[in-house]
Amino acid sequence: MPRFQLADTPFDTASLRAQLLDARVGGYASFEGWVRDHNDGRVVHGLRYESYTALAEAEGEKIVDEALAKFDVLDALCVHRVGDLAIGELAVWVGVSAAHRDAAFAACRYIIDEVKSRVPIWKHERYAEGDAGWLHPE
Amino acid sequence: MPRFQLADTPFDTASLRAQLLDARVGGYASFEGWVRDHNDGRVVHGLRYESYTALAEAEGEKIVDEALAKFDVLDALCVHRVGDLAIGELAVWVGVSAAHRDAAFAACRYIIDEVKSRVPIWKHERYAEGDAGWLHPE
Amino acid sequence: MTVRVTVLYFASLRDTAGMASESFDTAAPDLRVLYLELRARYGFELPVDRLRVAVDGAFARWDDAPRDGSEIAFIPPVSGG
Amino acid sequence: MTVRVTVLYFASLRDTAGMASESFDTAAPDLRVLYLELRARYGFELPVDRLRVAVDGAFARWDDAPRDGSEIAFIPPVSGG
Repeated sequence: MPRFQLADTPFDTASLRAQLLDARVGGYASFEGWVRDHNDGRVVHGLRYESYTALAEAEGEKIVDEALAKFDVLDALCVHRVGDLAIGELAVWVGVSAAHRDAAFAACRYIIDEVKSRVPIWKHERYAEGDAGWLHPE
Repeated sequence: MPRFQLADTPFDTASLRAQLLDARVGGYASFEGWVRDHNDGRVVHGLRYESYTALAEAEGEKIVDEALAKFDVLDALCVHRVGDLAIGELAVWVGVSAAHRDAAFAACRYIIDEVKSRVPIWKHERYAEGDAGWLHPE
Repeated sequence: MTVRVTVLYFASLRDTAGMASESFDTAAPDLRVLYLELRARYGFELPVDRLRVAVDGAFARWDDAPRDGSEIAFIPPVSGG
Repeated sequence: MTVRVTVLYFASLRDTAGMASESFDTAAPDLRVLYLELRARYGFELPVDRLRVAVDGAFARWDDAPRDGSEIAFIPPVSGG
């Protein structure tokens, strides 16, 4: 089963977390990114994520594999939403299990940082003023 | 409502997480400590946490307040189990919401580190060989 | 020599091009020149150094030559998470 | 001068003392001496420098004098989490 997935509908984090837990786990770190009601000082009404699916899945899987190789963790999973999202909806989830917390935190942080910088997913925000636009950060 | 709590029975993390979410949240970091089946090379069959309740609650609350003051976060909660726990049970949970992930991770890490080093809770482990003992780390 | 390629457009590139993909014959010697030609045609704002390029679902190099039958994607700066 | 105090024992201190708390009169001039007296009586393994001390539910200093009617706890190294 892939450790990185794109989801075009809301997904359940409890069952993802349950997949990571076994008797060797001492520390479990997770991160969730939620759709905020503002960005760069502008009021956001909602957004859409678009992906280049084949490459996003391959690059996301590569990132999770890197984390498993770099850090002393037991397992890790990441899911990223695509499609239309409302304020407050879950956009991305990362979960990491490890014997100890240092490695769990480090791997969790690595995965979200790399996903945000490398995986071909783009955010399209709709603003209160009625305009909208793609985010292509410098 | 207190932001640090002791729980003498299993507790639900989903409702704790729900308390932290609002439209301003962009990043949510959480950490969970689970009872492992081994510690320092010995096979563990179960454990018990004992606390000095009044001081543990006061010190835990102080730690969460420190995290809210030190880091640019929106809110934070922490719950620690006491009493008898089986392998795989949740021992401690920390959740932090923030506009951005840097602060969410930093505050989450701060809280679990300080709770482990300062809150008067003691772990009593039962080993496969039949003996048991209190952990008083150097 | 020309080869037939399919180019995928994402995010602002798709909005500007007005389509998600197109197939055409190109004589561009490498992927950099191919992008520059498309940029001139459609008026893409993003310069080459802010994009990455992928071929058949894997990241590629700008000086790779377009291969016949390949699927080429120009990847604008990403903003997931 | 003696004062009446209640002492709470936790974790290994409780196992060694064989009780969770006791109340007694003490003439100890400070909390350090009080612990040393109890250590001599029960044979606690932990030296003062590995403990913290609390009075009435708040951390205190070893050179504080025991107060009449107070509840004193010697805090072994903690192991929560």
